[in-house]
Amino acid sequence: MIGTVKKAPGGRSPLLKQIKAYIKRPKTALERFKLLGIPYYLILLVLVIIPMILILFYAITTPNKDDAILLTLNNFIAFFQEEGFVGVLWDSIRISGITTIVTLLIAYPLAYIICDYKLKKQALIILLVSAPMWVNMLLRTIAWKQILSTAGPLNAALGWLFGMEPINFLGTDFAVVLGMVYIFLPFMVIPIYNNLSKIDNRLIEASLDLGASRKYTFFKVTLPLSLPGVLSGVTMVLLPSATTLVVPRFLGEGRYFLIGNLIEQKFLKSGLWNYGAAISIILVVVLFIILFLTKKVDRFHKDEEDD
Amino acid sequence: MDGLQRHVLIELKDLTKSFGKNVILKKLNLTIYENEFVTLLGPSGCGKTTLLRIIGGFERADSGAVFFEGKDVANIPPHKRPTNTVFQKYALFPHLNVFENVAYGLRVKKMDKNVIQTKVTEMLKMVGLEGFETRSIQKLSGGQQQRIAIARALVNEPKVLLLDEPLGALDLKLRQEMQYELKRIQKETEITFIYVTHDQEEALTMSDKIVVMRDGDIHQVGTPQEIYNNPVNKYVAKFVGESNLLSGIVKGPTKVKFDGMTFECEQQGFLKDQEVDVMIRPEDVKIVALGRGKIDGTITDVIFKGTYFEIDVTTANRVYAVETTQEYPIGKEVSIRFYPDCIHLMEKI
Amino acid sequence: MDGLQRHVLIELKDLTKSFGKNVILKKLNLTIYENEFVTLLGPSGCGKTTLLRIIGGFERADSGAVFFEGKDVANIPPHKRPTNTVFQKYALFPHLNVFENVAYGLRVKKMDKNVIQTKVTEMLKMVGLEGFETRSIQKLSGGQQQRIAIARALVNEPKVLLLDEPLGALDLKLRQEMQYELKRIQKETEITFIYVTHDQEEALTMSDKIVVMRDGDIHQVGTPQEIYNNPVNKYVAKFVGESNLLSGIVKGPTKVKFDGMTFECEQQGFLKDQEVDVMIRPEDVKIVALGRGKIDGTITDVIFKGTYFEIDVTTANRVYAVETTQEYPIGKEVSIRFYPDCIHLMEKI
Amino acid sequence: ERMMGCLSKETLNIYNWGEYMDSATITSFEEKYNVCVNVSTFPDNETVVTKMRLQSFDVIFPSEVAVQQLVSEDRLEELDWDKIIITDKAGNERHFDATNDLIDPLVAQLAKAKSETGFDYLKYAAPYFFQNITLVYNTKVISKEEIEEQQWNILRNPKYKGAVRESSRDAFMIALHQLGYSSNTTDLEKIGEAETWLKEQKKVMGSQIAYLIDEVIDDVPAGLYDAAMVFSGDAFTIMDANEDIDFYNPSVGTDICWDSMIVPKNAQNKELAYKFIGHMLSYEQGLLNTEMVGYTSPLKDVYNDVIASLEDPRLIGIYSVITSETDEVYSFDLATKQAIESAWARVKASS
Amino acid sequence: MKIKKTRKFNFSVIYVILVLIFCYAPILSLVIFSFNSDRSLTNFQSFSFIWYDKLFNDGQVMTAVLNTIFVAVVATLVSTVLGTLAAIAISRMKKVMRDGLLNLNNLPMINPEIVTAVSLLLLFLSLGIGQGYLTMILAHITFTIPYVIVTVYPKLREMDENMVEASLDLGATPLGTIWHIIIPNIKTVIISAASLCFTLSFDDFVISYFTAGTVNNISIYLYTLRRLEPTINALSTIIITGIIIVLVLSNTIKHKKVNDNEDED
Ligand SMILES: Nc1ncnc2c1ncn2[C@@H]1O[C@H](COP(=O)(O)OP(=O)(O)OP(=O)(O)O)[C@@H](O)[C@H]1O
Ligand SMILES: Nc1ncnc2c1ncn2[C@@H]1O[C@H](COP(=O)(O)OP(=O)(O)OP(=O)(O)O)[C@@H](O)[C@H]1O
Ligand SMILES: [Mg+2]
Ligand SMILES: [Mg+2]
Repeated sequence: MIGTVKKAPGGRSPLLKQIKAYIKRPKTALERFKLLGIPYYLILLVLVIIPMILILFYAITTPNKDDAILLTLNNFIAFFQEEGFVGVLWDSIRISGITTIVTLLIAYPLAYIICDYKLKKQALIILLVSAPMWVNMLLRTIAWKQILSTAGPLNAALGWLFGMEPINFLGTDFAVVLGMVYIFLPFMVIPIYNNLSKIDNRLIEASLDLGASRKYTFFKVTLPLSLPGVLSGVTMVLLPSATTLVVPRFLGEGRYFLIGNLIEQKFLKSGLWNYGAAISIILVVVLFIILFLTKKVDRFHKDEEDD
Repeated sequence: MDGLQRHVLIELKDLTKSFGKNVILKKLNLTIYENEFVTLLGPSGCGKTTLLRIIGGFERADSGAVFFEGKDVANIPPHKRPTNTVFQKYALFPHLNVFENVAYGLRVKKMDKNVIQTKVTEMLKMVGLEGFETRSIQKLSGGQQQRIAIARALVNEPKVLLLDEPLGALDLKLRQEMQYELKRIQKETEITFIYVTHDQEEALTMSDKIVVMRDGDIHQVGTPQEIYNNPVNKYVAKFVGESNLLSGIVKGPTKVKFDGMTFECEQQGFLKDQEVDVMIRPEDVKIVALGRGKIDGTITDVIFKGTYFEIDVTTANRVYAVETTQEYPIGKEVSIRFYPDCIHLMEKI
Repeated sequence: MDGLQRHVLIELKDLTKSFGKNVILKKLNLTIYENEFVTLLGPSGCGKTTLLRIIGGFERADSGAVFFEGKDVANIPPHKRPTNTVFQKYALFPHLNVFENVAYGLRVKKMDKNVIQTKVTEMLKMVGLEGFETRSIQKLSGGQQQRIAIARALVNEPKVLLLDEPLGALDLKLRQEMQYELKRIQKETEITFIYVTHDQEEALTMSDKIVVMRDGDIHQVGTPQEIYNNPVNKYVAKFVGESNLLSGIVKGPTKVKFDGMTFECEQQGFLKDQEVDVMIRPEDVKIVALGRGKIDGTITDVIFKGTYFEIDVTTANRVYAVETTQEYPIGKEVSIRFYPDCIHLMEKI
Repeated sequence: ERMMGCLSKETLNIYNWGEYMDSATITSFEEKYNVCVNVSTFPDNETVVTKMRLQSFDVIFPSEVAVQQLVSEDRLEELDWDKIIITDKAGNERHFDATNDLIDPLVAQLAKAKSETGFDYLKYAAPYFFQNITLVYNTKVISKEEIEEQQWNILRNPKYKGAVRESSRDAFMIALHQLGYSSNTTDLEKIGEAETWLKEQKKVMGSQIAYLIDEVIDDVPAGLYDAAMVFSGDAFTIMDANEDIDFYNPSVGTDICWDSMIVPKNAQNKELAYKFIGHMLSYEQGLLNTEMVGYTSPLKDVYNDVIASLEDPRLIGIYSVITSETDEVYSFDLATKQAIESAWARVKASS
Repeated sequence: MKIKKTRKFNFSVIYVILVLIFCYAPILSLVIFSFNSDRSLTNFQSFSFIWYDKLFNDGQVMTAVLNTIFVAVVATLVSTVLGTLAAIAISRMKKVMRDGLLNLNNLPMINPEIVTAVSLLLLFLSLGIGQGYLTMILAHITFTIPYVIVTVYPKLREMDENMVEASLDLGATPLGTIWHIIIPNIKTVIISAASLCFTLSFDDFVISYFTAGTVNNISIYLYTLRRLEPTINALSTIIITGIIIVLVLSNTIKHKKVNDNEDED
């Protein structure tokens, strides 16, 4: 790879010449517009790509006694050998999977319903749904802790309504999932709503016209067409919920040890940066695989991208 | 006349529809027979789409009724009506391929797989798109998409096919091709077509019956020739083709006065001294040598139109549009004349 | 000829342009004079827009050059060229009102406020939209939007106005009105118009000069009449109006053989026994009583087109399309004939 | 405008636990020296160690745990006690005298640590708060006898809802003590036994156990937990808030700890740092801080005055930080620390 | 998706209301406790403004609030401007480049926060940049700018491409075109991108924590508090009230505008 870029001895590289010619050539307006992205490309390069390379570098190395650096895959192997760690990964995926599904089940009908409303009302509801994001996430989580605790209003309401003994919701999957659903709901509602509101109403009418019932139309037309929105919603919920630290800590009574905690533990508590980096890489790879598989489901979206 | 023998398919009775304060359809009545190619012709916003949507069941009339073979269908939802629609911008399902788009209606009916296969293949053949089965909809040209939209509707063997400006988005050449194609399909399938357009050439070319609409009213219903040759009023005359329109006064059973002169005409049924609209089609105006015609004028514009020249003759009272196959130089002084049967008198509106 | 006296405004020399592997323009040469109404006519995808965009400076040619009054403009960006463009879908600025849309180009030039006021008002008057100054763009009809787009371009007093299918989105009636309007504006302002369309009627109606394109090639350049009456080949003939196209063999200086018969014709310049394409316009085919013409046939289709009937006459060898003002019943046996000057011979392509 | 004002003045960067000093002490320091104090906060010692690599602070308030590690990494300045001037109870400005000004239990622990490990804290760190780890329990639910009998095992009794500190060292400390080992053991086998003990605990307790950090301070008085291991300083706040709660120092042993003020080698403003340490070791500031935080002051005068002002014997007991022979002070060993961290990760990951 | 539905009215309204209750239950709770006279977030003692008082008078809290706002404002400004420009650039690219960049753009959004945080930390460490406002702002730009692009870019794609060309054609320079044509047309998405940036930056803990140096922000302050105290509830109450006021105002103003326009016709 590197060899091909190197200058041939003697003559100047034709590639370099081409690049120079390209730079010198007067720009059309379109090309000028492309230059606007330069600061962003720099940000991408310096603040995204290079740091990721650093992480990768840490993941595949191990510091030696005499300050030398050794290439190794041990960090990765260790993760899979360590008792329970694969389970942690699985647990994170399980929790974030459930969260994503529940969020989707709440968000989709909401987005679907508000699409029927007048435009102004639609905007208002979307704003209302996203406004809580302005309140610190930690605070919102703590507020849930207060609501869910044995002395909280939820138990009070349950007791008053059904005469139930107070239940300690904290530390249960229910509480953790509820907290995550709450935090990530806007990230699911907005893309789905954006997508649904763009679906051409005539397609729905065409389906009805061809004899399909409303239900059939929903499953065969509306739903498949809204998959891109669902997909970006899923992306925006699945990934952060797999790694969030706040919700499990405050609503999970500390019993939830998820992959984010593990990474944090390795980096910060143990100071094992190489190991932490390796786990990060594993996590990113697993998430990408899941994302890729989810995308597979959406064939139509892929077709569109192919154009 | 022959309507008596033919089977009445759809009847609209006093249909009225408003959106908010705007009355879109005004007590509209119309009878449509089996196996007819009916065109709703009218300018943008006159209510054509609204009428079609009421027939298709997508809108509900405020008052009045729609009868399908004698039965009021007010409470029948779109998916249970014997109609299918071809939407203006096709409204094909982008997530399904060509075959699945066409098969959609059949799948809804849970037809046997083999039957579906046969029917869809047949239909694709009919619209000339065999072999496109697995293509993605997005990869078809406008004309091809249009054909798929028609195939998708027709494969359900509706009693009535509703077409809302189906050719509006196509370019001229393709539009002309598709006009013939649609006419052929209608003849082959013997399905009633209700076709919406604002293009009078299209209407003339394709229809058995033209319904000229304006502002939610029907002005005239008739065959293309009736509409073109005997428009009931200035509005219809203007909408269906180029014409010279002027005001005249009836001076006798076959006499009309305009431009300060009295002309012989054929038409009758007007009172003496009644004010009427007079229509003379440009192709009916004859240019003759100066002094040989009734009105004198000067050639002020000549446009080559391929088959003919479109010529403006400016006379003392007005500019006459003339269509002729002969070219005249601009500035030439000429006379014009019309035959009595080319002067159409119409009620003022 | 008179091009020698006229001032050359734009010259295209060996223009070539590809997108990826697709060659869109193939060594194209064209000269455009001052104060001309030039139409680029060709089917969808033939490269008309691409050519216009190269002239406007939005695309860069791969090779070849564009000269404005003798100067190569390769490196002049669009905002410094003496051209202005009217885009197909108007591309009006939705956040600005009518006045500000039209004033945009002048504001960019930092003109004096009063001058802008005067110029814009004048221009709005010209396109018939006085009093619309403060209207929001979204509240205009298609035709009005189109006028604003034209006004916005013209107010900058460009040397050349480029129009890319400016009437494509309008309905027929409006399109016809705007055609006259545009022609009038061009005459008034004496600006060179380069007009793109795929509608041959539009091209014939408006142009001083038509450039017929196909697949990135120019097939013919000429006045509407030259193009219509003397197409250089089958392709041009077919594209510019309906026609009967057939293959023939030249049998002498004024003789051509087709359908098994030899016909007199006017055209010359072909070798004996050379294979040629023969074009006969439908309006040049005359229907006569059976036995009175050269070829016998049966009437198989009659379509009323308003000014004329379009009739299919099926003969032993082919179906002839005929346009005539007289109606014939379907099934009638007739003969057809053509005058020698109606038989056009063209090089095979 | 605060941020603006600080641009022009000399600035002291403090890195402290959240809510660990009375803001009046900062204000008075700022006024006294016409400087600006910028306070950043951290949630645990490990973060301090990490963050110090990247960032220079002038005064940091880590626990004894981190002090040893930082010294081993040669990142701490040796304190120049001559530069530390305090204002005593009488209002006199003078040098700090460790043996007389510090409370006795602390002096004893410092001496013990020095003799056992050879590590002299005072060389690097000025004590800030003093405490031990203790058990608080709800006397309405758990009897004193039961807790005396079960010791730390009360946190392994599924009958009671218990809370363990979410900290590897603290968790292993109780396991090791309960198993009869030193909490500073370097024997990996013993650590392994402790790991099993903790895993067992997690398994047996199920949803009855919680791993918490500072939430206990609110959650225990609210009755969410029957027993919890906490710092004595936090126990003070807890017991102050709910009179049903008492504390117990398990006789099998617990950890003694203190937080200190240190000056890192990469500090930018060492002179001011010394002034600040002196300020914080002064009587008045010590009193303000202990009153605000509730932790035990290592300053003898402050300590005595606080105890004198308390009435509730429970609170007096917890404030005085009663230590016993079995109690230990953390001693740093990198390998052991990492072994414990890894083991703790496995405990948390186990199910 | 219109087609009249009459039956579903009740169900759908109830559903929307339930979701909104879900969204606002914790908000309501924290608003209530911002007026608690006690520090507790579970036991309401009596009504008081002490936490509002503390919010504005406690130097540390106020510094954290100001730091948070400062960083959020700067990061939002930079991200929005650079992100919008980049989105414009990307929208003009060929498919291959475009897709590549957009995928790369997703990286910080997909990456777990902790990984982003650590990777930035490693970067600053290896570059030897001292931590402080600069690093924190850079970090905030890193994780907010992708959201600007994903918000703004689709709108740009929707925009009539010819509009840009029309502006150039009328003599405007490329920059003039961006300012006079593109920006006004994508104003709404730019605003929503900016507000998204602001909330993300405002809310961030993990990345801030790793890159903040001596700069404390609200999240760090909150996280390192041993016990939560209602000062932050007070702050949140103020924010939420602000949002509601803006919502109400913008709705009434829009109302007025619409009416004005209708009068005009
Ligand atoms: N859902 C609706 N709400 C309010 N007004 C409507 C609605 N649908 C149509 N209209 C109005 O009703 C009138 C008739 O509309 P319609 O679509 O039937 O016209 P059309 O004849 O089909 O016109 P076009 O040729 O432009 O399609 C128009 O003025 C239109 O603005
Ligand atoms: N930016 C581009 N990238 C790749 N191919 C392009 C691009 N622009 C145009 N083409 C291709 O170049 C060919 C000519 O396009 P052009 O737009 O010039 O045609 P046109 O004659 O204007 O057609 P129409 O009448 O449909 O507008 C088409 O096949 C088109 O797909
Ligand atoms: Mg319509
Ligand atoms: Mg084009």
